[in-house]
Amino acid sequence: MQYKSQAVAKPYFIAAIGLFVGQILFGLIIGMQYVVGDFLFPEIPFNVARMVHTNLLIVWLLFGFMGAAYYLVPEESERELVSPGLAILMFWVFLIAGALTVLGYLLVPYSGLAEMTGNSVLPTMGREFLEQPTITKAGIVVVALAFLYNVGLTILKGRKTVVSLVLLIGLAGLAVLFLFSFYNPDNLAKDKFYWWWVVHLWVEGVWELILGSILAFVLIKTTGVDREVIEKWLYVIIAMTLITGIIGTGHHYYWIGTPDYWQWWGSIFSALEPIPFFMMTVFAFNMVNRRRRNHPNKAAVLWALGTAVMAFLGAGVWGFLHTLAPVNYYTHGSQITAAHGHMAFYGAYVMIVLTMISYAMPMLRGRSAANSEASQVLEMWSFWLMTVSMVFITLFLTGAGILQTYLQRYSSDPLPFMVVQEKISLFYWMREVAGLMFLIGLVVYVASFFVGSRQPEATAVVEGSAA
Amino acid sequence: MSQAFTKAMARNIFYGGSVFFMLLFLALTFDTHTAWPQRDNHENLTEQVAHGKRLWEENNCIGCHTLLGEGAYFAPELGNAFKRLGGADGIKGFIASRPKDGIPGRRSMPQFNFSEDDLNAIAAFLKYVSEMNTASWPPNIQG
Amino acid sequence: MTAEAAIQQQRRGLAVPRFPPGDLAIWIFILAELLVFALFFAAYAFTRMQHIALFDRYQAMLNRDAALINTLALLTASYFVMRGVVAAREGQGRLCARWTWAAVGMGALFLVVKSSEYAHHLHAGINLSTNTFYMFYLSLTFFHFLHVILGMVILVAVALKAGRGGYTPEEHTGVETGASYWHMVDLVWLVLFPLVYVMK
Amino acid sequence: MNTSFPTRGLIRPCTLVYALLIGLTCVTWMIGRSGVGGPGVSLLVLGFALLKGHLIGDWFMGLRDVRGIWRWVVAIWLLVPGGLIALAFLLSFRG
Repeated sequence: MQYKSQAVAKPYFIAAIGLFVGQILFGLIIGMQYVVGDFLFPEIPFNVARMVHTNLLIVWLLFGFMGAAYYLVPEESERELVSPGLAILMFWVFLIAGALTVLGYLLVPYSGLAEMTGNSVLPTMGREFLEQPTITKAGIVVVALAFLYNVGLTILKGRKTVVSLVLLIGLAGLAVLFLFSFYNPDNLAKDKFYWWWVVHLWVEGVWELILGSILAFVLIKTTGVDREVIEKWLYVIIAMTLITGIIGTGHHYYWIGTPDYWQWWGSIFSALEPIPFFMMTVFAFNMVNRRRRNHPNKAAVLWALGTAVMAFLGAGVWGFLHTLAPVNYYTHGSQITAAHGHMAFYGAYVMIVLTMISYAMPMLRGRSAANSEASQVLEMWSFWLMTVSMVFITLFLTGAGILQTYLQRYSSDPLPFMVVQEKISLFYWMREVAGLMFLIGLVVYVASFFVGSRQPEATAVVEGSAA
Repeated sequence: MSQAFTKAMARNIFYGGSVFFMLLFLALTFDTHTAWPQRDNHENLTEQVAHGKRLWEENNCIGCHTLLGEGAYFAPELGNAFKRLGGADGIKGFIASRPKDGIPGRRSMPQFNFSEDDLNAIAAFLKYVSEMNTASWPPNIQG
Repeated sequence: MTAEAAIQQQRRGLAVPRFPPGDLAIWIFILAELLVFALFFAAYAFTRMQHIALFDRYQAMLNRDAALINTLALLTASYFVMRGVVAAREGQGRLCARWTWAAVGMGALFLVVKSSEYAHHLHAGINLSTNTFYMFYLSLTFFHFLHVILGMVILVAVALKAGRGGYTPEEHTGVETGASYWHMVDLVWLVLFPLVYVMK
Repeated sequence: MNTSFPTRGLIRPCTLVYALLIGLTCVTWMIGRSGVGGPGVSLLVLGFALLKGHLIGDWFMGLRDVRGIWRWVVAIWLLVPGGLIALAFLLSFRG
């Protein structure tokens, strides 16, 4: 750790991992409710548990992004953060607001929460992923602004690198696009249209900039490849991301009351969305192959490569699978969507945050470059457990989705939704088992922070001038 | 003639390309706004429908159901529920008759204790949604 | 010297270059754009199969004379741009600037003619939702129209720098980069013109 | 330095290419104006377009002087959508 203020990243990362555990537990609850319908009913109905599952995901990824930024920006800018105190203050504000919101979800009926928080003044609640009370949304904006001020000023006052500029553009875009969550017209077509400006332009737009810049940072640090080369490719990849992804929003505008031409524009551009992910995979492997040194933190390199592969599979391949309008006509809003969502979020965003944590945490905990051998071995075990489990979750949901699509939408004698759900319950059982495997992987991951912390640091093999 | 692949040009393409496609996206957004009146069923967007949408939101219906394919995939699609359940009475009857403790072993919809006005508003909202021009999605009545 | 620089130097020594003129980054962009247009063209052709009568009927209502002028304008612009590259190669910066400005003028002519066509359509109440033919016609030509504007912006930047003496016979990659992009804009139109205006 | 563009002489080869491009364009336009259609005419017009595109790639973009895959990048681009367009038109005449 080169700068003292990088230490503020640590609580962000710890909170991220804690909330990640919560997200997975609630995921297992709703996975169980898929097969045992009355599980925990009426104490924790499905809608509440799912809301906790998805909202925790978003919040912990945001914690991860912020932690990553606080770690990365001082090092790139070659100066201390403008205000480490503000970063810590915002950490607590965000954590407490997040915790209160989740408690609100769990303890109060949702309509009661809406009433308590004055949703009628500015109604923004009750839309997928944006279920937070309006007041929480306002809190998110405040936290985001303080964060942007802190990070932005540090970047502007210090050395400006491509990595930090791209990160800043991504984070600023994240904040600006979130403002559309306050726009909730009565006209459902307009509501849905602009809802995607938050959701799609986040995950298939500005978040990919954040992903790209974190990945580039970790690759620069762990491979020793010339910064010029990595930054050049970073620009090209994110250029392709936005070129395809912005109009690619159209793949959400097929069936929500928007004009028919979106079927063409959306299909054509989103068919190209896998390209930047593919470039990212090629790029990551290329850089690691051209490495000038072997970094002792092998786990971090594994996470980085894993991100590149899984993001391509989950976001690229599974996205392409159902993005063309004639296919999407049958698969829209089925378990195919769920399959894609799981692997894309895990591969692109969960894994990039874990990559950054894996890289930074040893230094934040006083190591010079890497954890002990024992700790890394455990961490790599958790990598494979979680990643393979996620592959199976995705495959089972895809199987469920194909059957559902056929039975409910495509066959000559379409069956009702609930009848179909019962017919495909075997897939949901297998998904739940894979989910339990994932939880085991997560437990191993958490354990890796406590194992071997007294043992000496791992050193790089052979040309080990590293660290 | 030297072959170059420069960071400066990669940067220009990132900024230029992004701005270009953002402007194109805004142009298509503008056109979408002009095309909406023909297909968004706004002429039936009454106070009652707006009230129904608010109830839809404040009870987190999207947490189980999909509406025009978006939401959770736990419970049936509701974009065409007005037609599938046979109109307002079918919808009101279904919502009002949910048992408080659910149906043993099965996915159950909570009992929301809606007033008659609320039930009418929800039905009106679902009627309004079912009359939007959604390029004939969903493919059939099962949603 | 980095390994990459060494390789690049080696490349310069070769008589036949391995890469096209201009910055490789623009070629990645060009490939992406060409891919989008290719998909659009194929989509047009295969959709037309299902609506032949409709497509033929509305295609006949397009203004082919305007399209001819536009094709000639783009071809001429491309020719001018190419002459500008030759001038830059010979170290004649001012001449390069003049050729490039002339190309910008041709691009402007294209914009004027195409805009008058759009004005005509607008007046007739035609838009993207009128029918499938107009959806494709307007999407394709408007998408290309924006590319002409972008190409002109790039050419203006090149012309300004050339006029300032910013290029030398040794280093004029910028001219070639801008030229390559412009030729791509021309190339796309060369397929678009017969496909949308003539073939039936 | 690339010397493939002769700078002396009466008419540059690229100027001849330009004249050819203009000529082919005018023929295409006349076909469009005459209102004739059908498989032969359509494919002829398409062929002109692909030829023109190839000339642009070779002479204007300068791909003639490049070796390797980039030499053919425009040609491939022309042939793939060109082939698909040809296929679609041929099928539509059959049906």
